[in-house]
Parts: sequence; structure tokens; C-alpha cells
Amino acid sequence: MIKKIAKDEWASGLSKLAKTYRLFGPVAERGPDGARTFHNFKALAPGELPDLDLGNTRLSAKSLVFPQSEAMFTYTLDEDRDDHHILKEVPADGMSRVAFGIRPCDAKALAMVRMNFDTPEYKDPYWLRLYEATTFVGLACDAPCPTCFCTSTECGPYHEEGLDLLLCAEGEGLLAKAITEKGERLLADAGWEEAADQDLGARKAAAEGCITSRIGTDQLAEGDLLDLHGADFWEDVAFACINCGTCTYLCPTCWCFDIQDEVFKQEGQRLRQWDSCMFPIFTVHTTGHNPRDTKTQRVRQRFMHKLKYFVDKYEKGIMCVGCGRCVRHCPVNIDIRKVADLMNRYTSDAAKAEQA
Amino acid sequence: MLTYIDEIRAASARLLQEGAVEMVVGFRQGSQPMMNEPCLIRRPEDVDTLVWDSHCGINLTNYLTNRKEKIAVIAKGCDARNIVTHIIENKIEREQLYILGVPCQGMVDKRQIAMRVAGEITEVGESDTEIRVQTTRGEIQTFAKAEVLQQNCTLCTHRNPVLYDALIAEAVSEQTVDRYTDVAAIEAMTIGERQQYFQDLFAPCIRCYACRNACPLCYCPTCFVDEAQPQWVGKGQDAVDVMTFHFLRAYHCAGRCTDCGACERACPVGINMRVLTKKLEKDCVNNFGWEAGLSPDVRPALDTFNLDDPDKLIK
Amino acid sequence: MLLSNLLEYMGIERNRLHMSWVSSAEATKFIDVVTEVTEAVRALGPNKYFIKDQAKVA
Amino acid sequence: MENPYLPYPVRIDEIIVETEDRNLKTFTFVFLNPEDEERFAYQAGQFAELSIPGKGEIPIGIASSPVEKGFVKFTVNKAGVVTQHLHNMKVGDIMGIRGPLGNWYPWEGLEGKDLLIIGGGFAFTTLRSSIIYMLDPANRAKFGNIDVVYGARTPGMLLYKEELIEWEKRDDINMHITVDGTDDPDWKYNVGFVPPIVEQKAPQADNGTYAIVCGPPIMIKFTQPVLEKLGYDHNHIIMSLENRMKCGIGMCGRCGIGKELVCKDGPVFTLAEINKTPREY
Repeated sequence: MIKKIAKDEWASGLSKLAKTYRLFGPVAERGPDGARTFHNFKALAPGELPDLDLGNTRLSAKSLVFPQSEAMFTYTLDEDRDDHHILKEVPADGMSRVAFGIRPCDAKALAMVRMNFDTPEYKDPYWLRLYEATTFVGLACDAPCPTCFCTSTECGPYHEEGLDLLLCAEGEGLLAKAITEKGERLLADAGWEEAADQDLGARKAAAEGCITSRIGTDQLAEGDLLDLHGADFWEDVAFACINCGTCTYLCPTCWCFDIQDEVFKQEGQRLRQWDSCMFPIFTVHTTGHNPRDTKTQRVRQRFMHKLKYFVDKYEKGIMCVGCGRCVRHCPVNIDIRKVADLMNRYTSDAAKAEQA
Repeated sequence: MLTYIDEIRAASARLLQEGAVEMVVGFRQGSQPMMNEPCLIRRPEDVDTLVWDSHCGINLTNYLTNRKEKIAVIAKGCDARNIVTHIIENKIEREQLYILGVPCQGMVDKRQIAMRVAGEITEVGESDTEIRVQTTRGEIQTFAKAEVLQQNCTLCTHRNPVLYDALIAEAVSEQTVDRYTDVAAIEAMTIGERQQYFQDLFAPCIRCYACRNACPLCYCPTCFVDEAQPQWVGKGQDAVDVMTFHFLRAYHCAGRCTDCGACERACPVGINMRVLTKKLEKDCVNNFGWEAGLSPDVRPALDTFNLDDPDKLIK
Repeated sequence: MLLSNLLEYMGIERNRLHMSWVSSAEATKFIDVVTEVTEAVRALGPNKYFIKDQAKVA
Repeated sequence: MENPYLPYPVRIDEIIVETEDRNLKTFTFVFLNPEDEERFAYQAGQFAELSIPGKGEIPIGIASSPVEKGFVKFTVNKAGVVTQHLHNMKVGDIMGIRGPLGNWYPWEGLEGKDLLIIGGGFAFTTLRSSIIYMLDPANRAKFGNIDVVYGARTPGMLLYKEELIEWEKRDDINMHITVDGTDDPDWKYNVGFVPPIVEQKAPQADNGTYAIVCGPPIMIKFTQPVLEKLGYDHNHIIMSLENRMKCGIGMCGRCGIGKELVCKDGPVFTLAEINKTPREY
């Protein structure tokens, strides 16, 4: 069921939604000279429209459900208070949210990351509350970037997993395809009800055809984990790495975090913030012993986690949606596509050698 | 400059063959337009993977330390100055290095070009004076190199390496420029404007520490932001913590920074944190007549005491 | 000096930073310095900039 | 939704200095809300996050035993920010405990088996928990022979000394206490590092014998070949790993070794399982 949203209905629908939802969308950041630099997801100010004229946001959409810093608990150290030294949950913001303009790759990434935060044994209330409160309104990619390789990661420019609604540009207006009930409700709430006699199939095929960058992952599940861990190419892959956190912070499927306490006078908070396996202190023991002491070990951890450990653990493919952010913004041009191919080829060569 | 690569390869092959060095640190072709990747060559037959063009802005000094081997390094003017600083600070011994100096006319700022074209850049070519890019929309656009250089390159006054074992080509002419117009503009602001300026400047920071890690000067085994005992800085996104990081990192580079631009170049969100280090650099020049990294034989300004050092602060 | 310049450049008034060497034998100098510092800072009023209270999250 | 990051509030009930260097103290905690004790039901070998508001959390093995009721005990080495602060706390202070976390020694599978328990230094905590559990009258009959090799640097560095002496006197457990060295003329137990004592005293393995090993990496490194010589299969050598942790519930990602998370898939692994992971601990 595809609906048509004319240009003026877009703004009026958004203002209707703003009454019951908190709205988020891509907003252009501006440099000191006022020039548009890049987009990030932000809460939309009253009347502000999401800027849908973008490649993709510089940071992934993960911050919508997993903010870079987040308060988990508050407490007081004031011993005159009855509840001193007892942690109290930060009250949840119960309001429903809409994330406009999320690319299909980012939506799929969130659905994958859910496997980490929503397990049979434990549920992360912070992540899940925001995820479940959010209606994800995707924006199909008709002009993918040269670094996009989403068609190699069981994703794609019109991929629907993790989305409630998919938008694509149509002339001055938009087409909207509801994928879930949440999405249908949003269309109704916004008053976008005009049916369009359209099919997205041809557009999807055309967009997929634009994606020229591909990686091979078919052998990764087969190979031996320790063999790959001990492969000879890691030193070369990691040579240029400066061990910054750019790749992990920009990545939609990286979720590692740190927990820290901060106290101001007597009032404290327990916070959690993003962390990165690229940083040496990520794994350092109190004794000073560091199991991943060298940058080569840390670079290997990042790629092995995404392309082997995750594959083996969940049997749902690689932990990468092909958004290309780490490729575009790595300060030293380390390219996950090259590494994936190295790993895949290594496994396939090892298998061939065994047969021979 | 486009012919430099022949000499770089020839010299690298020669050094490896003669056993004068065990490895060469240089650049190989990157997978992205306008990006080359630092690499390590150990065998003479691999020197053809080395490249040299206007996209070799990354400072290679980072890759020289904590190694035992004798290393040949391809060094631009700024790399050479950082090598000098490393020698002064006992991070590396002069004898361990063979410096292949490259006179430099500036490296291209890929972000400036990306902002000036519509669509995504797919291919890049260059002549001695121009950069030609092709985009996903099929357009070809040409820019004069001088107009799309990294800002620090446009202000560079030491384009020729100050320290080398061999020069790859004839020295280029040095520029005479006012290096500090942007610093002066900030100095001219009111205190309130400056506060706002720096709050806005650092607002996009995500604390990935790419600036710190790309900087050849930032080699502390444990950075102050990573210390747990005591914990100097909060680890979250509070603006004060973010500014404290940038302020102290810059201050740790006082009298050492060569304005190689590695920090700004590495930043994934385009913050020009160089306005802090340049202020320190300007004050070092004006008060101590000191420019970092010009000679391994002169002790740095902050390492020496002169009776005529200005001391307005101390009462 | 570089420090006080950089702080002022970033928007922290010059008079908020003082530095002096005082020997334990220089009681009068100590009093003078403390008086001067307090007066200078009081004249500027409370600082609201670059001060962290409860950590803000983002 | 239950919040797995929320600790149970507890009060420090007792603090015992365990070792002569005063770096190890045993803290006994009592739950402020008695119903939390039931929710904290644990098995020997599990750990918990000790949570000090204002300082943070640390993962520590549970030293008390499931058969001991009314309190939980942890023995803590003074090392980092949180443990230093904990060592300065007093009886009556309020803090938090989050858990129980991780897996435990495979008690069901160990029933009917002979057990060799090897501990070194302050890694004896969950082993104490295990021994108390096995020696409990309700449980002792479930297990075969129990041999314990426990070593510390000096007599003054041994944990739980009174209990060790009590166990020495019993005939349903074979204790082999050792110290690296001592000038105490009254020391009547073994002198020597743990691996050679294991070689001299530990029983040969058969299909019904298991070893549980906890200790510093260097002890583990040299004990492993001894156990192999004694015929212990890698499936029968059970170890408890440590790695830097934060969340303790398998979410924050830092304690991973290969696809296993030490906090959730461990900390207890057999050597055979560990052999399949990268050595990143």
C-alpha cells in the first residue's frame, strides 16, 4: 500500500505529528563560515523539516536509540538523606518518537544490534525503550554513494528490515510505503492518506544497480576462527591505523560502551557512553596487563568481531550493513571492503589447500 | 612534483638493496579518491606500490617510533620538522633514520573539493597545477591546486625539509605569508564572542580522539583523558569535558607543534582545532623567537631559560 | 605565559589566573598576593564559562 | 522491564583483613531488602558487580557459598579506583551488589566425580565458595574424593586461614597447602610453588576426575603441563577467566575473547573451550 505525499502535505503532516510524537531527522551542520558541512540526526525544532537532501548522515542513526552519553541512574551521597548511596533509575521519557530519513542500512543495523541488547537472559531497558518508542521512517537511496556496498550485506537501498515506513522521492513530493502497523498508524496520524498507484519494484532494481562496490563474505562462516585470527595479513592491514575511534563511533553496528560515575558535590549520576575497541584502555586490566596491547591486535579485534565472531555467534551473516562510513572517514584509509576480501580469500585458500 | 615518485621508488629500492635500511615508510595508493594509505615496504621488488601525489598529507612521523629497524622515511617539510622534534625529545635516534626529503608545494584538502562539487567524487587526476575530479553525476571539474590546499599548507613557510639524508628533487621556493590572520581575528573578538566561538567550534566533537592519535606529538603512553587515578576529565559528551580535552591537548603541544595539520585532517567532523595550537605557535614566535622542529641541535623554548624571557604572568 | 594567553584566547578572563612564587619566609608577600588575587577575581564576578556542574548527556 | 544494571542495595556488615600485607579484605554484605537475597540466588563460581556510587563497579567472584544464608561475602584485593575506595569503607556503609553474574562450575556434571581443586593467591575466593558447598552435609555424598592444592607467597598471604586449618583436620577432604617460601619454623605444611606440589600430591586422573584451576596466569601456565602429565583431559580441566568488564551481562562488549564473552558465556570455561578462543585474556 503506497501513499503519495505532496510537498505541502509533508510540512502539514509533520506539524500534526509533532503534537503526539517527538520528531527526529537529518539536520545539516554548518561550519564557522555558515556553509553546510554534513548531516546528523537531531531533534527537530518546532516547524523544522528534516533535510532529506543528503547522501547519508555523517554519524549513523544509532544515537537515536543509543545516545553517545546517557544517564542510567542518579543517587545522592548525602548521608542525611534516607536514600543515600542507593541508585535510582532515571525516569524514562515515555513519548513516542519518529525518526525521519533513516537510511535502510542504518535501520537494518539497529535491528541487528537489537540481538545484543535484547537477549533471553537480559534486556537493556535504555536501548529497548527508545527503540520501541520510535517509528522508523526510512528514506530509500536512489543515488547511493560510491562507497556503499549494502547489496553485499543482505541489505540494500530499498531494504525494509527494521523500518516501519519507507519513503522515496517522487517529483516535488514523496511516496510512502507502510511496512508495519506502526508505519500505517503514522501515515494516518499525519493525514497522508492519498493512495498512489505505484510499485517500487523498478526503482528498487534501478537503485541496486547503481551500487558498484561489492565484498565477498561467502566463505567467512566456513573458516576456522583461530586460523583467521592468526592470519599473516593483520600486520599489514593495521600498519596505517592510528587507533582512533572514528570507525567505531561512525559505525551503525558498533555498540560497545563504558559505564562511568560522575559526582557533582553530593549528587551523582551513573552514565554510560560509547566506547571503542580501538582504544588501548578498553581492555586493560587493573594490574596493567592488556590482552590487546598492540594496535594490530585491536584492529584485528574490530574486523574479526564484525566479520567472524558475529557470524559464528548468531549465524545471521556479518555485522556490517555496508554503509561505507568507516571507509569514507578513516583518517588513514583503512578499508573494510579490502579486509573482508582478505579474510574471505584467506578462508577459501585455506579450504582449497586442505582439499589438495 | 608528479615526477618525484620515480626518484622515491629508485632511492627506496637502492636503500633496501644495499641494506642501508630494512624498511621504507611511505604511501601506497588508497582505495578512496584523494586518500593514500601509509605503508611499509621491506623488499626492493615492492617499491612500485609506493605513490606520491597531492594526497599524501598524512604525517608519517607517527609510524617511525617504537621500532628497532633502520628506517627510510619519505618526509615532506612538516614531516621533517616533526622528525626533528622526535629526535630532540628522544623518541627516535637520528642514526636510525634515512630521511628521503620531499620538497612540498602543499597537499590537497579533499573536504574543500567535496564541498565544491555536486554528487560524489569517483575519480581524481592531477597535473602540476590542477586537480581534476569526476563525480557520480558524470561531471568533470577542475580546480587550481593552490585554491584547494589544506589551510596549513597555504600558510606553510617550511616546505623544504629541514633535515634529510637525500632530497628527492630541487628545493621549492618558500612562501612569505601572514600565518596568523585567523588567530588575530579571534584575538580581536570580545571575551563573550570568544567563549561562543569555542563552544560552537567544539560542539560537533565526538571524542574519537582522531586528532590526538594523528598528531605525532601526542605519544604519551597514557593520555590525561584516559587516566583513571586521578580522573582529570569526565568521559562523556559534556561540553566542558570536550573543551578541556581540546584545550589541554593543545597546551601539551605548546612550543612543539609544527602546524602539520594532521589533527584537522583526521577529524571526522571537520573541527579546526588548529586555531588553538596556532595561537600557541604565534606566542612562541613573538615572545621567544621560537619555531618548533627546525634543528635537532637547538633546545626548545620551553626547555630553556633566558634572562630576557618575558614573565608578565609571574608576580 | 603561554597558558594565560591561551586561556584568555579561549574566553577565560586574564585576571582569573595568577601565578607567583612565595617563599615560606615571605609572609607579607603572601598576604599581598592573596589579597590581589581575591580582589581581581571578585571584580570579575562569578565565572559561568568552562564550569561543569552536573554532566550533561547527549 | 527489569533493569539488569540496577544493583541491590546492601550494607557492609563485617570487614576482615585477610592477609599480612593488608591488601586483601573480606567484606560481608547484608541486603537492605531481605527479598533481594532470594533474587540473588547464586551458585559457586559466579561473580557479581560490587557497585559503589560515585566510584563505579568492579566484577568480583563470590566468596560465600550458596549454603551460607543471610549474607554474601567477597574478598577484594586493593588495586584500582573502586577497590581502593572499598578498602576505606566502614561497617555500616551502604553500597550495591549486582548479580549473580556469569556461569558457574558445572556442579551437576561433577556429581559422582573426584575433584582436584588448585588455587593460587587471592584467586581462591570462588574455590572457597565451592569447597564450602561440597562439604555441606547435604552435598558431600554427591562428590567423590576432594583434593585441594592451595598456594600463596607466604603463610601470611593465605586467605581464610581458620577454615583451611579446619579442613586440614577433616578426613573427607585432602588439603595440600603450600607457600612459595617461609622462615616460620612452625610452618608444618608444604613449601614450594603450586605446580610441583600438584605433581607430587595430586591424584592421577581417570575418566571420573576433574580439576578446577584458579590462579595467576603464571601459575596456570606451569600447572597445565603438570595436569596433562597426570592424565587430565582438556575437557576435564575447568578454569575461571578474568577480563576487564563493565556491564557483566554480555552487552558492553569489552570482555570478549573470540565469540565468547567472559562475563556471560564465562567466566568458567573448560581448557578445551579456551583452546578454541584467541588468547586475549
